[in-house]
Amino acid sequence: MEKIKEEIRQIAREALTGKKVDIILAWEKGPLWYDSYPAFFTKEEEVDSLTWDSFCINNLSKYLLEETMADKKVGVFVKGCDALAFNQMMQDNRIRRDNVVVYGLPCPGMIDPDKVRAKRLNRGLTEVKQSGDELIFVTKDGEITVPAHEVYYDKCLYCHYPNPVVYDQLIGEKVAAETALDRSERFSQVEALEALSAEERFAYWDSQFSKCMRCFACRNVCPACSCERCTFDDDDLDILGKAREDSEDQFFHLIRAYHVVGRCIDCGECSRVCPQDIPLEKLNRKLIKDINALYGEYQAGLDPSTKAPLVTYQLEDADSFTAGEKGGKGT
Amino acid sequence: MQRVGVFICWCGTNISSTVNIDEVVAAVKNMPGVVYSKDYQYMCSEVGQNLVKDAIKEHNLTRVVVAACSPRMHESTFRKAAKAAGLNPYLLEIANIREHCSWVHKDKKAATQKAISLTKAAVAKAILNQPLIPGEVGVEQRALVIGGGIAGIQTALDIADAGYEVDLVEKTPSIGGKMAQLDKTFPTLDCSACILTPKMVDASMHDKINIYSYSEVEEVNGFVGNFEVVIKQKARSIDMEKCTGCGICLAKCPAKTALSEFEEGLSKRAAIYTPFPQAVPNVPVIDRETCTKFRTGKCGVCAKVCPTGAIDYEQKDERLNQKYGAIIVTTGYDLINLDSFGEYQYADHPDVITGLEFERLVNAAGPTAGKLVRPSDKKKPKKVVFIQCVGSRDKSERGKSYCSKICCMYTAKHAMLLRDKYPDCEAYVFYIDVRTAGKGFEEFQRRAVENYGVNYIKGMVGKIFPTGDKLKVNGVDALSGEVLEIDADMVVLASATQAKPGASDVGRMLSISTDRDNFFTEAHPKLRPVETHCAGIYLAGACQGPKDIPETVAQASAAAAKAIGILSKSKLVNNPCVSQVDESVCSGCLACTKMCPYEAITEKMVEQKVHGKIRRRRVAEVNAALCQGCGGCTVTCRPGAIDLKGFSNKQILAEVDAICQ
Amino acid sequence: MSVIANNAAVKNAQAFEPLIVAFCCNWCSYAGADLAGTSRLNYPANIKIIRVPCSCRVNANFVLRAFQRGADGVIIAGCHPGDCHYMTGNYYTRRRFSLLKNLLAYVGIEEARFKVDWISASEGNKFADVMNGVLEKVHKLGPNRKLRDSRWRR
Amino acid sequence: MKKIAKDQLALLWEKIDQNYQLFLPIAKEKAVNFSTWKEGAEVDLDALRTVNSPKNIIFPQTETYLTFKKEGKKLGLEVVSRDEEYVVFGVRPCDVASFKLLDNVFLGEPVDKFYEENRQKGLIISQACLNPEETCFCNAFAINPESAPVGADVATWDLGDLLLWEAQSEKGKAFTEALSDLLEDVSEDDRKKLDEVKAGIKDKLEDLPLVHVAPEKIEGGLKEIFASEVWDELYQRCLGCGMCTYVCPTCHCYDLKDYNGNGCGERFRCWDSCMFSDFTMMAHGNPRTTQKERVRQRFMHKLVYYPNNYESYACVGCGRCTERCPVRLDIVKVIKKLGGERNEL
Amino acid sequence: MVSREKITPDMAKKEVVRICEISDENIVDCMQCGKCTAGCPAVHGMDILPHQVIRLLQLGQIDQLLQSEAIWSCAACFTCASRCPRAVDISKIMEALRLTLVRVKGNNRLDIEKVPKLLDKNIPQQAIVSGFRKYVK
Repeated sequence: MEKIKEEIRQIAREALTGKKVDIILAWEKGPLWYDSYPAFFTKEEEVDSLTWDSFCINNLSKYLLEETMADKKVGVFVKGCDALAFNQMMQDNRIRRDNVVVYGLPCPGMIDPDKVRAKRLNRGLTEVKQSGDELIFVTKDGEITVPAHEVYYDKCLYCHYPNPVVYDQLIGEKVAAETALDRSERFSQVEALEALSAEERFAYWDSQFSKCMRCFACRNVCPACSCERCTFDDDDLDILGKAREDSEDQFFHLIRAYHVVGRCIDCGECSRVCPQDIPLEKLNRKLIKDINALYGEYQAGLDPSTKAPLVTYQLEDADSFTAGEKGGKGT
Repeated sequence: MQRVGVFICWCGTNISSTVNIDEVVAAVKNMPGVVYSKDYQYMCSEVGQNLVKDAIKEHNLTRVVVAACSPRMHESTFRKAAKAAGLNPYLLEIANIREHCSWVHKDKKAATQKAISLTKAAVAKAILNQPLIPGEVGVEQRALVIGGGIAGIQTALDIADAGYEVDLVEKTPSIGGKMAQLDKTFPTLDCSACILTPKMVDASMHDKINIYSYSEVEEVNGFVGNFEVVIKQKARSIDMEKCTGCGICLAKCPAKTALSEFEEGLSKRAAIYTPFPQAVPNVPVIDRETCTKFRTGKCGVCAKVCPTGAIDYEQKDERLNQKYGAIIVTTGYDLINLDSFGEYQYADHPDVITGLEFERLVNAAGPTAGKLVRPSDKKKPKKVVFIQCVGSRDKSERGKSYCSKICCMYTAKHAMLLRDKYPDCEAYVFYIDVRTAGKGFEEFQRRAVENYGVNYIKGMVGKIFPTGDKLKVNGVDALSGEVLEIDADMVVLASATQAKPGASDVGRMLSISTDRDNFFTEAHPKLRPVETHCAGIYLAGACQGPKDIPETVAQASAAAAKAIGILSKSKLVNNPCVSQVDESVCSGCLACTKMCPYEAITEKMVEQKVHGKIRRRRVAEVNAALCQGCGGCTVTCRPGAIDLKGFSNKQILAEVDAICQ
Repeated sequence: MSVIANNAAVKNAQAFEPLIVAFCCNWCSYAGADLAGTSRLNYPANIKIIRVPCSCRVNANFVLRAFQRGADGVIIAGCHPGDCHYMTGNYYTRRRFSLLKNLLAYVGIEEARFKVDWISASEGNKFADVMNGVLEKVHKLGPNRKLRDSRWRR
Repeated sequence: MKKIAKDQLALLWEKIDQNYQLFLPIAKEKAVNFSTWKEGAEVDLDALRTVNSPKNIIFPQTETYLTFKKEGKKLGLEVVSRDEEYVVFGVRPCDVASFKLLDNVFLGEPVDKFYEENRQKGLIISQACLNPEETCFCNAFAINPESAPVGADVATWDLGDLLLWEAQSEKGKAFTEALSDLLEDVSEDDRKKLDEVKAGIKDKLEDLPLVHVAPEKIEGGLKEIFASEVWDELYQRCLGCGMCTYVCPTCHCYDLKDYNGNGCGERFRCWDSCMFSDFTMMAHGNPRTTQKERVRQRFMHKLVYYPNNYESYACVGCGRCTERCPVRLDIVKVIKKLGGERNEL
Repeated sequence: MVSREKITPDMAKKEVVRICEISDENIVDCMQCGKCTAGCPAVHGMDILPHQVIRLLQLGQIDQLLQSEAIWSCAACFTCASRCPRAVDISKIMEALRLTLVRVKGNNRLDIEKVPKLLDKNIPQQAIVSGFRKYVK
């Protein structure tokens, strides 16, 4: 990744000096070992602080919403999942493609700081280096090597699209698209919940939802939540109050999940940012699972020219409520 | 703050016997916004309407709620009353406390509570109602008639006579339909051709009627007043301009192997053919599947003999785009396939024929030149058995549950024609019931029994056994209980009628619904018999259900009158309950455009000033003339930027809240 | 069941008055409800109908709002697929609410509390049957507390 | 000074619960928050930092002011007050310090009666931090994690199998007295051990990467800082969620809302976030139209406006925003940027 | 002198309801077209014709039916069932009528002892078995 980082910096510098773009969207490193965050570069000299490491989890496509609409030319670096997000936002007409240069970054996986802490690898940690399928944790007291999949985010272990599905320029070599875990396994947690009784399911979700503080981080980080004004912020319609009330929490989470149906790319950012660790991906994946089962496999963000499952139909569609007979003569 | 007036109807005792009106009135007084309430025996009466009108003026009502029967019944009545009193009609709401309350509940207490609840919901919604003004759209003053049978011809003539252009589209090479195949018509026994042919000629000569024969409607878009239709003119292989209809090609064509559709397969026709001599247009068609030229590339006799060079082997299907103000569907009917009725031997024995085949056999222009003989050996029959209800009133999988309506009469006609031609020939009719509702129908059927000596037997035939050159018919006289065996020479089956096989596809194309049996559904079985649920599309003839010629013609004229009603207007008012976009909220994702069934939503670019900066943005835009107000787009729109007037998100949520109190 | 227990059950049944909110499309199901009325069929007064132009007008918000406000069951009824007055509206209803129904079940809402069905204008009988069926099941389940706003008084 | 064996704590909770509502850091579905103790609750005294700060107890996210009920055309009102006295156990020194910052706002004239009542009915028991994390920087605001913080009625130290207990206020002393059958006096050994532990913590603090952040380095007056170009760069990555404000122990903006529950209802206050686009929404619209202005508002408030009013920064270095911000736009980075430092790599 | 019997159609009669239950057929559907009779191969041995069987059931005249020979003549060949336009399976109704009689204790139609005497060498085994099924409890 070191080598790629230099390449990225070079590309960024050239793009800025050559006036190819007005802004470069990439990452920068903060004072802590895991502290890589989105950064906006407009001058060549700033690019020295640009970084690319195993903590560049943030999806930069989300920022294109503002930037491309303001008629600026933007160069953006996208990982595999960010590219799906990019396409999804393209499908929703939320990005002006002409204004963007997409630099694709094949992604080996990103490290979950919580897993590092759980392994107590963060003590005196200064740097993490990648070496094939292993990661070397450089601490004050020496180096520790661990298999990468032990500390990568769960979502990375299921990731099917580590290589960007859209780009103008690809940087580095494509990585193998084999997933560390069986991809169908990503629904196993959903299935485990489905197997419970209604009462158990409600108890589970009630205790999850009741933790919610309604900070809206899940919404604001989501590439599918790209509305000009979210319906939850519509004071006139007032469908969601501001009180901590179980009913309001449940409403928020059900509608949030429902609003990204067929558009959720399953990047897992919502779960990652949730301060209360609400497993939002279990809601999203339930809906993805049902779409796959009822209307055929669909991966949001793969191809922006396809119609999302909820804005199309088939005459012979199955439904989940008429028990076998689909009703009507269309069937 | 709105000033709401609530009017509660007793509907005589229809509502008041189950709903305690006094309690409702008392409850209404406490509802937020209500400043006036009134109950009356018949709110829809003139007196009742005046109560509404007067109260609006006297109490400065800004919203009106009428708690009465279904809005599908009297919403427009009360809207008119509101309008007359100077209130925008869309500021009125109906609470349905009859069909949805007093008529379905017995417990008076519960029904009263529900009536209050429904009224509360209507009040809550009404407060949020906005004055709406219907838009106007121009009307294309041209009608499309689909199907060139007697229904289509009559409709076209009536509309054309009223002075409007009509396009008559017929799938087969000639107009005329089933009626052209008939010999005589009941109950007057006049010759079918004698009364139909002049109408066909009238239609072809009418300067307002364009006949597109050998054509099909392929696509229908748009809405009342502005339908956009694609008509496919199938390649006829003949230049219609050049052809004089001399018929030399027909005679010279060497490929005379195809069964004549018009003659019900009782005779053969050439590959180049007109269905029948009086065909309109009198221009032949080449049946490319039979034609040697098309099959092998050799022959070309017709082109050689044609004096005008009208034959065109290269002709292609053509598509024509046309706009119409109204569409009349007159696609007619078919007879059911009798293959599954093995006991009648229809498929296996040539002398077992259908009624329609009988028509051709007795017709002077038919395959036997009017000589009624057995198809098998061309001998004159001595005993003919007619069987009614073959597949009609049949609940089993083989048949149709409905009565085909025409068979009783035409069977009587057939038996009479038979006895008329051959007084020495015996006629037996097996029937379940004889149904002769219609002017002169009963007399007609009695004549068959009383004057013509036709043997009517209440009972059915179990099986037919071909024995030698006879058909042994095993039947029963259910009245006497006698089991009968008749040695017949010929058997005529009154096969059930059915909807055209493609009817449901046509229905889908036109967005009109079909019933269980695939007949098109009228808007109301009694009060709107020729209209469909789709404004501007009308029905006539047997495509809507089995019917005879007089009824078909009557319905055709009725449909024509309805269509003329549309065409005679220069403008139509729109349903104002259409979607609208809040451009400041619209994200331009255009999900709405993808689901809109009417393609009424398009994108446009707008420049918006947001906090002092100009932003060029893509937003959705609704064409109010195309929008039919289904509201599907409002649900695809996550932020609620697109909303449906008259059924807005806020209004429906207010109703939910009010109902849940 | 003993007579006493039976009485208690009857009493209980009386104490619980379920509230069912039914969204009916104007052209088929609302008309079907009208027909049920015209035919003097019987279904309990606990069912209250909200008229929408098409079943595709029903937003998931509305369904959840009804539950928040104390509805014990919610019904969406539209034309049969293929018969939509707006040509294709209910095909979208079918997809949208197939997913919502599963989602609600997934978070623990009893399936019988949310019903989607196709009822044509001529199916007054079916209308009454569906309403009775939902009510019966909801009755067995008892009052709905899930999703319900604790501050709302019914 | 008193002590209690850690395995006796369950008895202590039970005892306190008899007379008070007891708040403890309790783990529920992987998240540790202060919540009411119940038999069998999963108490987690090791969690350094609860997701929500204990601010949620003295200034709840949702707090009902009054309930109303419609009777005919009349409206009946009833003011709601906190019914029970309560105890919060396990408040970390940084969070204890935050209470003072909130007091400055709510207990100054005009006094916020609801807040005042909440404060009066509560008893605060602090717990010293033995293992500060890399995201902690309370020291930068002169807070000693090992100390018995001012503002705590009782201070405690976790010595592994023992919990040391020192009452500080009158209220705390009376409370300790009431629990005398469960608490015993400490020995000299215990005191020695405590001193060792305290010294150990001081050493650990030196190693923390963020404790040297120095808000004093921010130069210039209010107007200069307001007009600084730094904001143009800083705000860009902000996603506009309200997480930092909600987890922050010192953020205290709120909104007033009514809930209409069918003829009855309530008026309540609830946290609001200056990060939200509808914050302080008025009839003419929003005074802060861009995210830049909102981000600036938040940090100006913490680092400039509040100090101007109360002579103290409105940050206690708890590290919640440092840990949680999805795009790592935390106050440390802002302080450094405004103080002219570049982020060290 | 002509005597008039007052007949009240009674399909609610216990016996009729039972016949309908056993056969699972809907006798109201019958329109008395007689097609069953017309095609019945065993009709010549019947004192009451198949369509009349339904009619009597519709009227509730069950006694007459139970005394008839017709129900025993029915060969259960299902010809009537396959042709009935109203989808009424008369063979099942005939069977139900027979069962009503046979199920009463000691009411076997055939005395097993007498069977050998009745047998014809050409009768297939199958027919004997089905004969037992039809005539004996």
